[in-house]
Amino acid sequence: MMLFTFIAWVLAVLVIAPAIYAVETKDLLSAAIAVGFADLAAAILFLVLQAPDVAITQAAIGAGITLAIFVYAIRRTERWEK
Amino acid sequence: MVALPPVLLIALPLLFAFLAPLVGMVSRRMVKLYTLLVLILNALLSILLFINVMANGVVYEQLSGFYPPVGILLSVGYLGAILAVLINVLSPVVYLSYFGEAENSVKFSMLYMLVTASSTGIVITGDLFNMFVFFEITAVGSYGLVASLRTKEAFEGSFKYIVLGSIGSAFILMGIATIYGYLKTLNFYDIALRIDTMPETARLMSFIFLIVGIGVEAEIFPLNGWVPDAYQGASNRVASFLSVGPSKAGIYAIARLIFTLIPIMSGFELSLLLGIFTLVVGELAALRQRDVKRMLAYSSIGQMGLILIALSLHSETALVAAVFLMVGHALAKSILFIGSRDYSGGLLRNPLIAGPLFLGVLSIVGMPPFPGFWGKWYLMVDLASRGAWTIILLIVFTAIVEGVYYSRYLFRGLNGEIRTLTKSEIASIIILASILILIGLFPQYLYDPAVMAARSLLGGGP
Amino acid sequence: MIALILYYIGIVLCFIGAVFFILGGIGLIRMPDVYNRMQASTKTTTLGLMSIVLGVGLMQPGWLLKAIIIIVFIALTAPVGASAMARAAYKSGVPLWEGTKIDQCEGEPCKRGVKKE
Amino acid sequence: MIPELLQPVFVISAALLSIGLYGVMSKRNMLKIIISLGLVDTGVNVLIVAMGYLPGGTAPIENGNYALYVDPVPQALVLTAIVIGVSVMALALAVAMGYYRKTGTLELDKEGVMKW
Amino acid sequence: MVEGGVFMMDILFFTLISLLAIATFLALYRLIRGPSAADRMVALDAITNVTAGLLILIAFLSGRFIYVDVTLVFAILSFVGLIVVARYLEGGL
Amino acid sequence: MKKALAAVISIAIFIVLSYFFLTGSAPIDYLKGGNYTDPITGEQYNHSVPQQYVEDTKNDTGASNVVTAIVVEYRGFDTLGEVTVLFTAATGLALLLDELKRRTLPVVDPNFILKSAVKVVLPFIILVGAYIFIHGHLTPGGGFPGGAVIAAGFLLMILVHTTRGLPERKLSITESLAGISYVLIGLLGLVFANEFLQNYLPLGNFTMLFSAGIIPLIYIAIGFKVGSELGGIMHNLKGVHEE
Repeated sequence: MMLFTFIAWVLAVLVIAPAIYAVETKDLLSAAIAVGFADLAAAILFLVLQAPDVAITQAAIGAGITLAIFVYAIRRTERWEK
Repeated sequence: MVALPPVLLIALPLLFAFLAPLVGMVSRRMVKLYTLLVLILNALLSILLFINVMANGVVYEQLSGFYPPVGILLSVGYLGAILAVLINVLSPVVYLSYFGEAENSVKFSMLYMLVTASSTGIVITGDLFNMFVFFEITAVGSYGLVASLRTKEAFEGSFKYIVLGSIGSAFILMGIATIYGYLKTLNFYDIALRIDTMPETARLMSFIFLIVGIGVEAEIFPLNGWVPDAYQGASNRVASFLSVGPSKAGIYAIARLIFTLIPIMSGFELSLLLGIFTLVVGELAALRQRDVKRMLAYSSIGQMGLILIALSLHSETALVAAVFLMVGHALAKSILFIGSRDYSGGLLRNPLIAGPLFLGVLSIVGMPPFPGFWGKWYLMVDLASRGAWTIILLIVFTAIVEGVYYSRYLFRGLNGEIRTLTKSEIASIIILASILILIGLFPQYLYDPAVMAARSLLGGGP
Repeated sequence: MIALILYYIGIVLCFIGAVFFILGGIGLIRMPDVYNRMQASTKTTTLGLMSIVLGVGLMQPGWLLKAIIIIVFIALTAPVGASAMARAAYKSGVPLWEGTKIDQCEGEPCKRGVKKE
Repeated sequence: MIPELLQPVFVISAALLSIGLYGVMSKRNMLKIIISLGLVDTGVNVLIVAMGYLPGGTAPIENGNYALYVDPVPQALVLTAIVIGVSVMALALAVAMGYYRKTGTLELDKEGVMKW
Repeated sequence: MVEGGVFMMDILFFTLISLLAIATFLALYRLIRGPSAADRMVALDAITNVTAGLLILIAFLSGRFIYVDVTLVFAILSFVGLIVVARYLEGGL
Repeated sequence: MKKALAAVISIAIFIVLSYFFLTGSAPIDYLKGGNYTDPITGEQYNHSVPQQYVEDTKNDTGASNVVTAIVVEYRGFDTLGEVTVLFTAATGLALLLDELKRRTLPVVDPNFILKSAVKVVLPFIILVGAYIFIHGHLTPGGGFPGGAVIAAGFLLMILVHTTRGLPERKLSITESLAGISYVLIGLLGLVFANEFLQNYLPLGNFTMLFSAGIIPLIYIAIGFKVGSELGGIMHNLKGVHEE
């Protein structure tokens, strides 16, 4: 379907741009936020691919829990990459 | 005799591992004994399974009530049975060396049980994705075990292991995705039957993906950067356990991959090349090491290369050699790792420690009459019969290198103050050494199953 | 007939939501500091999301119940999230825009000495 | 010929894989490496789900029309893969925290992880 | 959806999704440029709201009621993520 | 220098992978190709495995969600392994963070808005989590996302109560009991039926809540297990405050 292809191209930008940013930034908190967002966008991509089970799992575990444990780890270590 | 279902080998340890925190709440000191009992039970189960397989051929078990490619199939072949016994018998023996130590916590014992169970799972499963899952349990448990000493080196080694292990698992998943995309199945036999219908490129790509991914666990050349650091950082007993369980399971997975899953000619050539690289790199690096554990780790890499060479020769004798090398390596390396805790010397005054260590070194270097010798001997025979003199020269050369650094290791230990090993550690290495001697003196009890395993693998079976 | 009317209302609501999203996005770009951006974006996007969910609920009347649950949940959480975020930004020492006239929290011991970003 | 929808999906997958591998290879900060590993995981998951896509298909949940279901197996596999990825990530973070406690830094020694 | 030629509804939804896409891109700019982590968090909040809208539109376009569950989980988890980061920034973690 | 090398390598990887994916991709029409063979009996079937799943799920397992049927029934052993991976990771994490547990980081209390909002939202979140894993065989989701949502509820709890952690002992007991019941459900399959994890309960009415045999039971066990494990991970990562 045309429409879903369009959405998928939009999602391509929404996944890849935060991913590049997350790898390049020096601020680990921002990196965690960006990667959390990339994972959420991937969840939408899974829904576009008609996989709601995967989408729901990715949104809950892949994005939500990951961001939380990352922030905890940053809190217990340090926030800035040298 | 009742033929027990092989799934019990995995399900029971999992059940008992889930139960362990509750036992730990009742009494923390009981957990060690409990773990030992569970591991011994598992060893007995594995021996029963071995007897069953040797008597009746390959044991299949389908799970969840659905026939194979639809449900998951467990298939215990001859090689699988041999390795299951190896892992499950050696695991309690290595665990024995933890007795009398205060550090051993409930969680450590749980990880130990889980890694034993999942290594067993790798060698008895007949499903590609199931194997991946067991790989992950093994890997995650090993990460925890490696870091359990909580020193800087332990964390560093564990982190490198995690990084390479995750990349490896990503590669395995890509291989699975490629294979599934073409064949729509995950069962080993089904894949093997229809692998020819895949295009050449896709077959090669999936082979490369899978061998790179499994190679992390099996300590094969491209992705074995974690091995020295992890072995150096881990406690000695953990290092010995790693060379008993996970690495053997990994090499079994490679055997399954190149023999039954994707048996293509270029696959054998590629793995031969990887094996030679692994052997040379490992042995030469071991020569340069000063740290005992690092040296043993690199030597371990070299041995893995040797086993991989034996596997990729695709002949009966070479496969028998591979089995002997695996058994010899598992036994000897665990003796050496346990025995060289605080390696400061004093071997002359401690015959109980010096004896097993000496036997272990002899087996690794390939002196008769130990499993290591039989392995190298059969390998040489096979290579000579096909006139591959360069590889023979290479193996002899690396054996000499091994001799050099192991004799340096032994000489360094001759004098010095009294060694301090606990009684349980000494008991453990003595048991291991006696198994080594038994196999060395009566090789035919291993030779017959090994021949059966070799024939089965060459025929495309498990 | 009613279904058709609801359908069109739904589409209109969806468009309203989309326009609010755009407004929020523009506010996010144009506003000078965190607090203004927060002001501009959280409210508009929350409203936009609500109206899109409601619009879809109207287009498919069977979905209305779950849509309302989602709307209630958003109505509960979005303001809390925004408030927590504003406090967090203030406490972590994000500077106010130089054009700010009133800082009601000034003088209170709520700033934590955090590394400047 | 692959379906039109899968082109962006494969691009995303390949891009995530290469970005993640780049991060693992070039960074020395442990948390950054863990983030990169997470990206690699996501890329692989996207790839696997794409393997089961059927053009014009719908989710394999009671719909009456079996011919339109997308392949359910890759979805089941990816569920497992996601959970495994998070488990490994949590353990890796614990290791990084322990390392930080011992050394006071998150940067790995000298050459980073790829040193042989 | 009608097969073959472009349907009126298709154009409508195309426009709708384009609008949403523009909004996400605007917020994405802030996510990447935003000078402080709080800015990024604001942007993340905005984007999750927009993408939740996108999700429910996808559910509508696929015509499956059950996809709506995803939106609910999405909303819950993005709220929790927001609170975690906010608590981190104010030093309460 | 190293960065440039890494960049070149990763761009090369990108090109190779996208070329491989975009040209050498798999046949998509899975319903047509891929006849399979039963390895034990050697019997040939002229349809593919996914087709078998799609068509027979209703009769075999009684679940409306085929993915759930695969995850819990057909490939249930994988899921046991998956649960074990999470358990292993949680155990390893607790082992590694043992001495990091006590901490003395300064903490700011949350304000009353957050506190009271969490009181309102928390039951709702727990309810949604329970809904997701109980309805795993009917709607998307299941034990893992449901458990994760419940863990998110736990997370909110420990975010608001700064000094208190979670009841670690209770979580640990829940986790153990859930894991044990999962394996026991499987072993009972070995007893009552023939095989491990085989269904031995009536399938019930299709698309009803109480149907699909052991699937809801297993998903409930998984939900509890995942929830308590992830909660335990959060608890351990947070650490306990020394008073």
